[in-house]
Amino acid sequence: MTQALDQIFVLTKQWLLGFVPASAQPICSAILSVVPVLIGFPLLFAITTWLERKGLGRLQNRYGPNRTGPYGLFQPIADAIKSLTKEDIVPLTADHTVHFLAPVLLAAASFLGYAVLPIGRNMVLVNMNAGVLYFFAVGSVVELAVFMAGWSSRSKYSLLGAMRAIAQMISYEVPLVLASIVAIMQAGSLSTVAIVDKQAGYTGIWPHWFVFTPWGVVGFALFMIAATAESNRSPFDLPEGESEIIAGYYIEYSGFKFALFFLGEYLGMFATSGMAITLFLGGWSAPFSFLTWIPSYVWFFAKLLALIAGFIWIRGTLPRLRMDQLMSLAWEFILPMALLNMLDAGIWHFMPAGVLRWLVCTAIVAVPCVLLGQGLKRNKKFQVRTYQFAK
Amino acid sequence: MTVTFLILAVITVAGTAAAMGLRNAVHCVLALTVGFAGVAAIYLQLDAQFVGLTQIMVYVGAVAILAVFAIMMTHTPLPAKPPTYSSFWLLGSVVAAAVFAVLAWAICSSAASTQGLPPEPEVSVQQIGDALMHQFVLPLEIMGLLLTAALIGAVVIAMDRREETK
Amino acid sequence: MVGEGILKGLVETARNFFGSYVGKDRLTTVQYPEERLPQIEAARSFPFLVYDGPDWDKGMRCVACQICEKECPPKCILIKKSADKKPDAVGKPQFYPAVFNIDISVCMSCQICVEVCPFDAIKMDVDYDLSTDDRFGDLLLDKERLAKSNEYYNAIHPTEAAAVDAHFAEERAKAEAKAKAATEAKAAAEAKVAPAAQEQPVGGETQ
Amino acid sequence: MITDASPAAQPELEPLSETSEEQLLEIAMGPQHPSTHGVFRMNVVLDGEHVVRLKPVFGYLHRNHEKIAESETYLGSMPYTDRLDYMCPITNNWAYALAVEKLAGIQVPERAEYLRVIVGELTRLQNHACLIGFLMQDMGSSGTPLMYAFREREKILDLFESLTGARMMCNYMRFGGCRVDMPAGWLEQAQNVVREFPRFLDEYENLLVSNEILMERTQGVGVLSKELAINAGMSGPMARASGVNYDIRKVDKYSIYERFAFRVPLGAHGDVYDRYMIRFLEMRESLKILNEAMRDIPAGPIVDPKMRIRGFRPKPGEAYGRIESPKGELGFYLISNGSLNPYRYRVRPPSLINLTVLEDLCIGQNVADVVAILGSVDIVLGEVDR
Amino acid sequence: MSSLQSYLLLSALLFSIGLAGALTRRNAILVLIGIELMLNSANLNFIAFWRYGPAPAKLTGIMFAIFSISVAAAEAAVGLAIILAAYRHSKTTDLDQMNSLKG
Repeated sequence: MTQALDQIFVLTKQWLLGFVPASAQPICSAILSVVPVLIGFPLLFAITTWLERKGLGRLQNRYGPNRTGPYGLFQPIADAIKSLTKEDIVPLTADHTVHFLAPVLLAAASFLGYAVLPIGRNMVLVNMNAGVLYFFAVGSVVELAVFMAGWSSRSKYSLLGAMRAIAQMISYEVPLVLASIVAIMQAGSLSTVAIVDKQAGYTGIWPHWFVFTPWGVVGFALFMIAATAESNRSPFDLPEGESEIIAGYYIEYSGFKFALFFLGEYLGMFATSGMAITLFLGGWSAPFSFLTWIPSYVWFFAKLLALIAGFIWIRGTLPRLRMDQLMSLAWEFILPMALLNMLDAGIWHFMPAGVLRWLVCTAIVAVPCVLLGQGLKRNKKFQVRTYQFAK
Repeated sequence: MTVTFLILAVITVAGTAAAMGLRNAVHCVLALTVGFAGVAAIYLQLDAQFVGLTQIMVYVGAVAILAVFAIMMTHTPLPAKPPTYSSFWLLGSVVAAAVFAVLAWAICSSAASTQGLPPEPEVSVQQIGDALMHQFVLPLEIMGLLLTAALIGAVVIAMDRREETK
Repeated sequence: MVGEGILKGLVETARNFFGSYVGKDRLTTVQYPEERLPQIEAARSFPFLVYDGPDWDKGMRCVACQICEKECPPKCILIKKSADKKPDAVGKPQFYPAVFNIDISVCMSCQICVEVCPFDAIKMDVDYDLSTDDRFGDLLLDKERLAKSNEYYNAIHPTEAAAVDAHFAEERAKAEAKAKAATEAKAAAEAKVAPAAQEQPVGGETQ
Repeated sequence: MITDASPAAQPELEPLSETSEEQLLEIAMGPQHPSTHGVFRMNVVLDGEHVVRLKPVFGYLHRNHEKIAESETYLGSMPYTDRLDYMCPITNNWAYALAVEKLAGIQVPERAEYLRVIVGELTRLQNHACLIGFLMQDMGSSGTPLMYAFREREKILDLFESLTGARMMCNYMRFGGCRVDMPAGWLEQAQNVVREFPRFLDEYENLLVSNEILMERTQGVGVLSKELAINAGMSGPMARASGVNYDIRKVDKYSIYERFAFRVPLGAHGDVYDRYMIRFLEMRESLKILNEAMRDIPAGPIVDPKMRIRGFRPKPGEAYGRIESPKGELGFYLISNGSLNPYRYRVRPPSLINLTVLEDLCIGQNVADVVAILGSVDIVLGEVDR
Repeated sequence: MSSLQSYLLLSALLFSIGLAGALTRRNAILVLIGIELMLNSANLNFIAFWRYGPAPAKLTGIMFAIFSISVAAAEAAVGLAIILAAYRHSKTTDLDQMNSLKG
C-alpha cells in the first residue's frame, strides 16, 4: 500500500503510457514527465509568494494579505491577474528584441535545472550521468538573461544592477560548486539519483544524510550561503536592492514580463534549494527510518518548504550587505572554507569510522572557521561600542 | 545526417554568422552564445555529455559574460558610429571563403567519409575522471598550472595601474 | 564569535513571529472596515455648523460675524452676511449667514475657527471616512450640508457640548429674567415669549 | 560608462584617481527614489561604485511657508508649523510658541510646561524609533525594524490623538500654554506606553545593535569629524555623534528641562553607527525625563489666563526661540512691528543645515552607503524645503 | 554523404565563419571571439572523430576537447585582459586605429 502510494505518479504514468502506440511512447513519456514539473513548480511559486507575504507579515507583526479569499489564500491569483492586465511598457530607446527575450530566457533557464532533481523515488526527469554538472551549466545561462535585461533597458540603474548581479553570480558560483563537491566526492558520482541513493540508508533510526557529518554540515551551510547569493535573496539582494538601485536589472519591466522575472527568481531559489536537499539533506528520503511510509515526494517538498521558510526568516531579519563586503565574504571566507572542507571530506573518507574520525574532522573545519571569522572581524575592526555621556 | 543534426547545424551556423556579421557588438556576443549552445547540443548529440555541459558552462557562462563585460568596459560614449568592418574586409572574406572551399574539398574527397556510426560508447563521468587522474595526469597538471598562470596574468594585465603612475 | 549578533536577531524575529499569534499587543493592526478604534472625543476632521431645534435654517447659531472667515489660516471659509436681520431666538435682531461655504479641499482641520467663534456656532466633526468622486462640486460644503444638530454635537463631543449647553442655559435664564423684567416694566401686552422653549437664545457675549 | 565592475574585491575607500570624465557614471537618485525620504534628488557621479561627486537638489516640496506666515496672524501660523517636520509636529509647535512667548514676554503656567515636556519627549521617542527603522529599511532589512517602530509609534500617536485630536497635525501649543488639558485617564495611558517602551528598545537592541552585517555596513562609513560638525553648524544627534557636546535642553535650559536628570550621550567616531546609537541612547534618556515629568506634573491652569486668542499684537521687537527638536536645533526668528502679523518670520530647520554636509560624508563611499548616510542624517523634506 | 562528413563540413563552416570574423571585424573583442569560434570548430572535429573513430572507449578525443576548452577559457581571459589594457592606453578597441606601437 505505502509502496503504491509512494510510486503513484510513476505508476499513473506507466498506465497512461499503455494507451499510446509504442512509436509515440518516448515523446509521450517526456511530455508526461515535463508537464507536471511545469505546472507544479509555478504552483509552488504561487504558494511561496503567499507564504512569504504572510510570514514576513507575522515577523513584522502585521497580518499580511488577508482580504482575498480565506487567509488571503487567493492573493497569488489576484497578483497574477494584476500583473497580466497591467500595461506592458517598453522604454522607447530599449533594444526591443533583447528586452523581450531576456525574461523568457530567464524563466526557461530556471526551468531547465529541474530536469535532474529527483523529487521522489524513481521520480526524476532525466537520470543524467553528469547531473550536477548539468545543473550548474544551465544555471550559468541565467547570468546571460540578467545581462540581457539590464543592458537592453538602456537605463543606468538597470545596467548597474545587471553588473552587480553578474559579478555576484559569477563570484558565488565558484563557492557553490566547491561546496557541493564534497557530496559528489562521497557519493562518487555526478548523478543526482546516485547521490540520493547513497544517503537513503539508515543506522538504527538515523539516516545517512551527508549533513550529519562534519564536512556535510559545513558544506551545507556554505552551499546555502552561496545559494542565497546566487538566487539574489536577502541579505545578498544587492542586484535588486530596492533602496539603492530600486529594482536593479528589471527596473524597466512591467506587467507580465516583470512577473516572469519574479517567477524565474523564485524558480531559481527552489532549484538551488532542491539541489541542496539532494546533495546534503538526503533528497526524498525520510528523516527517520520509521517514517519511510510517508511518500518520498512529500518529504522532498517538506524539506523544500522548510528551506524556503528559512529564506523568508532570514529575509525578514537581516539588512543587506554591501558589494565589496559581499565579495570579500565570498573570497575570504566561503572559498577557503569550501577548499578546506574538501580536504576534510577526503580525510573522512580514508579514516576508519569511529569517534576519532569525528573528532579529527570536526576540528579540521571548526577551528579554521572560528579563526577565519575572528580574523575577518578583527580586520574589519568592527565591534559593539560603548558610549560616554557628557558630564 | 539526421533531422536533429540539421536543425542544430542551422541554429549553430545562423548564430555564429550573425555573431560575425551584426553591427552591435553586444548583439554579436548574444548571437554567439546561440552558436556556442548549438555546438554544445551537437556534442550532446554525439554522446559527449560531459564535454557538452562543460562547453555550456565555459562558453555561455563564462566566455560570453566576459566578452560582454569587456564590451561594456570599452564602450565609448561617442555618438559617431565607427565602421563595423575592417578596411580590408573584402580580402578577409575572400580568404575565409577560400579556406572553406579547400577544407570542404578535402573533407568530401577524404576516405574517412565512408565510415558509418559505430555503436554508442558507454562513457561515464567516472571513466573520464579515471582517465584524467591516471592516463592524462600530466596534461591535467600542466593545464592547472596554465589556468593559474592565466588567472594571475589576466588580473595583472587588467589591473588599473593608476596609483603607480601618479 | 561571528554570527552571534545575526543569531540574536533571528531569535528576536522568531519571537515576534510567534508572539504575533499569542499577544494582542504585538499585532496592533486594526482591520478597518470591520472593526474600528473607539471614538475619541478630542478627534477632529472638518468643521460643521451647530443648530438648535428641528429646523436647521431657523435654529442655526451662526450670526455671520465673520470672525472665523478672517482667522482661518488657509482662508477656506466664505461667509456672506444677510442684508436683513432675522430675529433670533431671544428676539434680538441678528444677521444670519446668507452664504456659508467651507471648501474642505482647502481646510486643514486646524480647529482655529472653533476656538475663535464667540457663539459656539462652529464645531469640529469626527467623521473620518469621507470620500467623494466629485472633485469640484462635492468638496465645497454649503450651509445646508454643514448644518448638524446640537444632539449630534452632544453625541460626538459629550463633555465639551455639556459645557456649552450649560453655558447657554445660564445665558437663557439671564435673558428670560431680563425679558421678564422688561415686560413687567413696560407692561406691554405683546408677550413675545419664545415660541419654542428649547430654542436657546444666542448669547451676546464677546470673546 | 561603468569602469570598475570587475568581480574582484575592491579595496575599501581607495584613493580616488583622475578617471577621465567620460568613464564616470552620473545617476539621478530621486526625486522618485524609494530611499530619499521624500521628494529629494541627489545627482551622484560614480566612478564604478564609488561616489565622486554628489549634488543634492531640493525644493520639490517648497510651500512658501515663511512668506505665508508673514501674512497670517501669529496664531494662524501655528497649524502650518505642524507641516514642517511632519514626523514631530509638536516640537515644531513648541519652538514657534517659544519664539512668540519670548517676543511678547508671556509666562507659561507650570502644568503647561510639564505637558509640553511630556508630549515633546514622546515626539522624540517616536521620531528616533522610526528613524532607526527607516535607516534599516534603507539598508535593506525589508522593513522589520521599521514595522516594530511603527507598532510603538502607533501607541504614541494614539496618545496624541486622544490629547490633541489629531495624530500628526496636532496644533497643540498655544502662546502661553497648551490648547487642551489631558482628558481623563490619559496620564495612565501614557505611563503605560512609557513603561512598555523599554521592551521595544530591548527588541531593537537584540535585532540590530550587535548584528555583524549592520556593524560592517555602518561602522567607519560617512564619518563626520568634530571640526566639520562645528564648522557646518550641525546640531542634534548628528553633532553629538561626532562628539560635540551640544544639547539645547542643557545649553539653553528652556522650559523646565533643568529639573530633570538626564544625560547627553556623545559619540566618538561620528560614523553612521554612532549616529544611530546616539539616537538609541537618547530614547532611553527621554524615557527617564518622561517618567519624572509624569510623576511630578502639578495641577493648575494650562494656559496664561491673560493671553487672548484674537487680536494678538506683540509690541515691536524681535525674538529667536529655539528648542532641541529630535532632529537638532529648531529655531524660529520673528520680527514684530506691532501689527497682527509678523514683519519677518524665519525658520532655522535642522534638517536643512544637517543636510549641507551630505556631499562631504558621501564622497569616496560606495553608492549603497549613500542611502545609509542620508538616512542617518535624518531629514524630513517638509522641513528642508519649507 | 555520410554523417561524419556532415559534422566535418559543419566544423569547416564554423572555422571559416570564425576566420572571416577575425579578419574583417574592427572591434578587437569580436576578433578574439572569432578566434574562439575557430577553436570551437576544432573541438567539434575532435568530438566527431572520437565518436566515429575506431576506439571511442579510449576517450582521447574527449580529453583533447576538454583540454582545448580549458585553453580557450584561459586564452579568452588573458586576451580580454590585454584588450582592456590596450583600451586604457589608446582609448579605443578599433584595430584599424591601434596601429602604432607608440600609442
